[in-house]
Amino acid sequence: MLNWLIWLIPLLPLLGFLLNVFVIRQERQAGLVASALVGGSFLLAVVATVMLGGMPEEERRVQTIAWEWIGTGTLSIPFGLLFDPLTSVMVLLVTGVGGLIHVYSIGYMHGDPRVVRYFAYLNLFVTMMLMLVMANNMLLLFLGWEGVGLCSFLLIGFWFERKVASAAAVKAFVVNRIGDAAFILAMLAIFSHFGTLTFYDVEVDGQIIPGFLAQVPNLLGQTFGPEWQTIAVATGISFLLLIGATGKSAQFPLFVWLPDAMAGPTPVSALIHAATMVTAGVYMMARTEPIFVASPATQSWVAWIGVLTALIAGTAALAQWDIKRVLAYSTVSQLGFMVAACGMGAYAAAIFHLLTHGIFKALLFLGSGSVIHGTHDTQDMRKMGGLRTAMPTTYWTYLVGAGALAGIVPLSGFWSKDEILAHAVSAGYWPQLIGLFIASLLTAFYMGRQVSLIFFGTQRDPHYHAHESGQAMTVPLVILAVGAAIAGLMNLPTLFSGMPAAHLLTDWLKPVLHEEAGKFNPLLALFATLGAVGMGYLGWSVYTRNAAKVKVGGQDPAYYYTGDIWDTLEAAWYVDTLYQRAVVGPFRSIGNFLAQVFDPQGIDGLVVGTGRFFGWVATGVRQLQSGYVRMYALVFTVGVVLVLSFMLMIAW
Amino acid sequence: MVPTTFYVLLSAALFTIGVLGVLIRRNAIVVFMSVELMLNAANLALVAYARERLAVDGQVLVFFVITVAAAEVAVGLALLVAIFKSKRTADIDEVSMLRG
Amino acid sequence: MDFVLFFLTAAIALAGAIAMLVARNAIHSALFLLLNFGAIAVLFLLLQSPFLFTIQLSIYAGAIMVLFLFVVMLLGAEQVEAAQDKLPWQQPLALVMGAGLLVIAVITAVRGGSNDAPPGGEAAEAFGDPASLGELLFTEYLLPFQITGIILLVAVIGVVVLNQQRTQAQSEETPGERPSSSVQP
Amino acid sequence: MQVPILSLVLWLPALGALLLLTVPRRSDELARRIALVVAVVTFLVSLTLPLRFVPASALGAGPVTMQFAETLPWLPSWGISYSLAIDGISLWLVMLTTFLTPIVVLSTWDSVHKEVRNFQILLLLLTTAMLGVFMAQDLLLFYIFWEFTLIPMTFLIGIWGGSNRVYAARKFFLYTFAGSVLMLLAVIGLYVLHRESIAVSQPGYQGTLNFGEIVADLRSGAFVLETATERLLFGAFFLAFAIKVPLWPFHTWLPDAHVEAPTAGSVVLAGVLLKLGGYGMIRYCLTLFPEASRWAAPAIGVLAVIGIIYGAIVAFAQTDMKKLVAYSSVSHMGFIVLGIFALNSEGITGAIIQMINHGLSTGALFLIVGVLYERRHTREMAAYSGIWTVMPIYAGITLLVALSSAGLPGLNGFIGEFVIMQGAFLAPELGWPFLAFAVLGVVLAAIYLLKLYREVFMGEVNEASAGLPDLNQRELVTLVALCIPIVIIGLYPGFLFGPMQSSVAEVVNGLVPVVAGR
Repeated sequence: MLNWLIWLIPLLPLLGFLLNVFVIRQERQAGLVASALVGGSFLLAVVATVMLGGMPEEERRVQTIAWEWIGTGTLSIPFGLLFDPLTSVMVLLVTGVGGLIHVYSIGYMHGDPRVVRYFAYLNLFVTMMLMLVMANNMLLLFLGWEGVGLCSFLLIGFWFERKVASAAAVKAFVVNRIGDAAFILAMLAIFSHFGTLTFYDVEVDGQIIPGFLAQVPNLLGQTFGPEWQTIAVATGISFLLLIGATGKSAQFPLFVWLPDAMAGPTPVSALIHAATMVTAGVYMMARTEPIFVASPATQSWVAWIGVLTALIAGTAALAQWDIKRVLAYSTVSQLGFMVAACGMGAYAAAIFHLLTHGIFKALLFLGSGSVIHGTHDTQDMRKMGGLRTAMPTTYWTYLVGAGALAGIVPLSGFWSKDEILAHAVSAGYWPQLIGLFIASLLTAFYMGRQVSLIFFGTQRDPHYHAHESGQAMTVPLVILAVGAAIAGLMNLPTLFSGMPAAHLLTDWLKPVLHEEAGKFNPLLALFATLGAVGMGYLGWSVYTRNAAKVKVGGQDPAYYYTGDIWDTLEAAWYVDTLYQRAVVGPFRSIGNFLAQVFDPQGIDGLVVGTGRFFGWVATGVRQLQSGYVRMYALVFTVGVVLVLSFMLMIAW
Repeated sequence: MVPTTFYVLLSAALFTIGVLGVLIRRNAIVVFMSVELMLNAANLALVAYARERLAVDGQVLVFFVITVAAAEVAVGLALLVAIFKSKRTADIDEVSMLRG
Repeated sequence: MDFVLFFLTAAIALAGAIAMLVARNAIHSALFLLLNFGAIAVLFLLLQSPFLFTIQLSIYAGAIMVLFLFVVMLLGAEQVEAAQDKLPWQQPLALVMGAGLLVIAVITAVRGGSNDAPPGGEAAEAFGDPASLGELLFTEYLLPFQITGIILLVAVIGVVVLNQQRTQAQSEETPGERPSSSVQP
Repeated sequence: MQVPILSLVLWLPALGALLLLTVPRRSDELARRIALVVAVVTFLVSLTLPLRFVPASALGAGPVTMQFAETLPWLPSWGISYSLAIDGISLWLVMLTTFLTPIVVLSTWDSVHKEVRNFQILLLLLTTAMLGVFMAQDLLLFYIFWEFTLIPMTFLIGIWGGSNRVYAARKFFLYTFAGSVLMLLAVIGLYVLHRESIAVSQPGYQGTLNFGEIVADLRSGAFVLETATERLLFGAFFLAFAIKVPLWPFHTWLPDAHVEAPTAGSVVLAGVLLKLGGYGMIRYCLTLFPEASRWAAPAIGVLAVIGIIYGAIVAFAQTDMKKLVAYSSVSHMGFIVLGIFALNSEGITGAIIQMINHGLSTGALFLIVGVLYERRHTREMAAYSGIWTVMPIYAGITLLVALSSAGLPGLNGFIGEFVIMQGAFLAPELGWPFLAFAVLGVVLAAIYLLKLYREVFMGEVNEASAGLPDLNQRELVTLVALCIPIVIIGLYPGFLFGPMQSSVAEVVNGLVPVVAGR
């Protein structure tokens, strides 16, 4: 029964996409149909998860193959879905948060001329994300992987009249594509070494299609590359997968596209750039965990990239004025936490943080959306201030979200972040621990700053009259706020012996990730809470005390202390400008050189040149017919002499 | 009895002088004369070998050569006169209208 | 005795040829060529071909050279060499080629010739006389004989046509004025 | 013998062209209708080919015989026969040609206005020539059709082309002709060598140009080529095909030909003519000269990879839309050559399917550029902006086609590219270093196609392109007809891969034992 049920989960949003593209023209219907279908697939997901739960622990994996997607030579890749605990958790997140965001969009996007197309794209996105999460082989995962990349291109560039939006859309797609190139290379290597791309063995009408995850151990000895520098195959594959993940989950080298992606509508940022798409990289790493575990070299790379990203993004978020860019950098930073957790082997903690982050970050984005909506599309925090009286529900839900993100005790953020830090302590990753701890302090500070800038002090820009958003927007906010508060219960560490519902998620994921729950570290928890509350209060107080200093379009009060460093932070350590100057500029000039000079003159010159050469030789020969009879006689005689001497030579 | 080789050597010498005459001299008439000389050289060699082989065929050949030479001189000189009428000169280099 | 006669006539022949080549005036070169033809006729005699001796003297020396002299007189045999030679590298290259030709001819002559004494000593007395020549001419070489006849006929017609063309052109071009030909020194 | 399907499909367009001769010169509409009817009928008749094609599995073990074979003695004294046949490799290329022709004829409705009758005649003759190349089993017949494709195409570019058409037409003709003259030499050489080596055992053997027999003799060892001559012959064949494909250093005729060619000409040129080179490489270079193919594979792989990256970078730097698409097909054909010279069944089947995909998506891209050209008569990207708001349906279809060309999974481009890359990765001659660069092609493809999309379709609507009408009925039909297979092949390529397996396996195991044998 579960076999055909899981097919319905991605098909419903696909149906929504097709309806919106070909059938529905009217805005009202589009919104309702889209949200209803995603809601429907959420219910199906819940039912499927319950049924999965019912099955005994060790065979909690359902795989169905629809048809053979690519079948040529030794290459045989099925088009099939997989449903196991890890997938179920992700599907619940995607469809749950996605559904709420669809409802929220009905309110937010009301009155936009192309809203029907918007919902079509959103549904297509959910379908692709579900395909990504439920694929039973790497290639189908890659189909979802690039599909979500395409949808983020369409949705970021939704208001394509704006130059900024279209540029950001192209940038997002291209940077993702760089990661995807590495992903393709990894897939090629996996297939050449294992002969299959499916994750686990699947039995199809009689014969078994082998899965490659189980065969990873026999990969250990093999190496490739030139003699002088042989690289272990496992390290090579996992490193390529890491590059792919950094591209999609906006990690250190390739995170430049995420802040620019804020040019898209806010619900898009919430769904794609906070909850679902960016987590695809972490999910992929969790799914292909055996390969990463098989090469410790890559694991340390993963951990350090995570920590580095967390620090860079954390510091960058301090110095942003755009409300959404703060959240964007904070997402990058939190993703850094998850990647670092994967690097340290705490995959369950990474998934736990992924889920809680998905909820409270979506809440924060939707909150910021309601703020933007309420203040007639102003995104600059310097123009806001004192909105807590005008928008109470948004204020309170935003506060809950901010608290969860900062890691204040009862809220979900604390539990998931603490789990990661606890694992760092118990596994002895001291340098990474320090980096992550500083990052969590930064998180608390900039959330405090943001809350005080938006909701406290007085309204700095008189041009708008702030008003609370409508029902369609506030209801999802409240639901998410509740979710953010209680999400921590999913994976409470064993606070006291014999605690009933301790680390539910870790046990749920055991058939996939085979991890035991780490024990609770009270000292660390104390330090973390103190840091979070302290820095949060500090951030809040700095910006409420000298709220007067903050002028519309003016400098940040902290500029007095930091000076130019503030600009560096705002530009995220100039990584983007580095790429602009070091990569895009030379690429354009090489392109122009090849197109204007090398091709038309170089290669074409050779071709046309040979033509002209024969012309030149012809004119040379024409000179010989000079009209002088004596010259002809001479040539004649020369001919005779040559022939006779040649014959003489032969006779000799 | 003078060995045939001497005659052939003489004929070679005469022939070469004839060729030089054709190549070097620019007066059309002298060129014609040089051609005649070359023909004679050939005749000489023919007769020499005819005697050596005791075959009269060689001499018949010379006979034909002479008749052809006569025809050739007639036509050549007629041409020369025609050209002289229009170009007022007998220098071959002036006559170079047919150029590539 | 034959040797002396041979070398004498050979020397005369060579001298005539070279003088013909070098002479400035066309008439002188014509006369030297006449001398050369005489010497060759004598050589024919030495080679036991009296018929050719007479043919050479009467036709070649007599008819053809006379025609040459006539044409030279008609055209005035002016000094053509005076003008600057248009093909400067013609002369040296011609000499080289001439030398090359000579060397090849000599080598083939020396290596080719059987060099042995003519078989059967002085051969039959009637070797070169017109009877045996005529008998051969009208049996084996009858076809070539006819063809040479035709060639001579064509040559004559050609000459007539060329001349006729000339009078026509002359009537258009310069009616009445006789082609003047000035003899330069 | 049952109905000679192949001859029917082959000569139907030519008969149509003859029929068109009877149409008076001035009546354009009638000429177009007749041409369309002929093209559609040819397509319908050719549909019976895949339906009655017997996939290898049904054939049982036995050597793979060519299907629908027909032979007529032509010049018996030299063993030359008019023989046609198709197998898994050429089946789908024939179908691509017959499928594209009606679409191309339909697209000439309002893009060609002068001498319409002659245009249609040339188009139909070109179709016959192309079909001939794919079907010919006799080397001489193949060569004749190969040369015959040049003539109509040169006139199409030369007469109906753009401003600099004569230069482009002349360059196209001479460049390709120079290559194929070398091939003629190789054909003759092969014939002579074959006749000599067989005449040793069977005196009085007149030699043959029948492809099947020569291959049989090669495989059976009766006809042995030493390495030096084999490489020479391989070089001659390969050069002719490399110019046609076009492989990297020989590609400079393509942008000129495309920019000057009329829309319909461009679609046929990109859609099918480029595939002749690829098909030739598989059918002639790999099957006849396995040893030389192995020897040359790495070098050609390097050229192919350079072609992929070079074509993409230069495409990015173009301002003229047609030139951009022309260079993009240089890049895509680089992938195809890389696939072919992976010398394993994945690489070759990937190359074949990528040829069909490239035919569909680049053909569609040229139609799309044609649509804009007919409206504004300029191909400069800078002249357009914000077409998405003005022509939404058109923008949607362009996005789908551009993504399929960029190789988005789920659409046809990706299937071909992935299988080729997998084949090249597994090939002993090529390996992961080639792929490290080839995969850049995938990234660069996205860059230049999105650059085209962003400059033309996104951004503010400029006043010049404000009032542009969206796609009319005819344009919609042509583009949708191309989009359907693009999506279908993307999701279910099985029906294409099926028939290919046995024929490609035949080529591949032709390559393997030779190493052992010699």
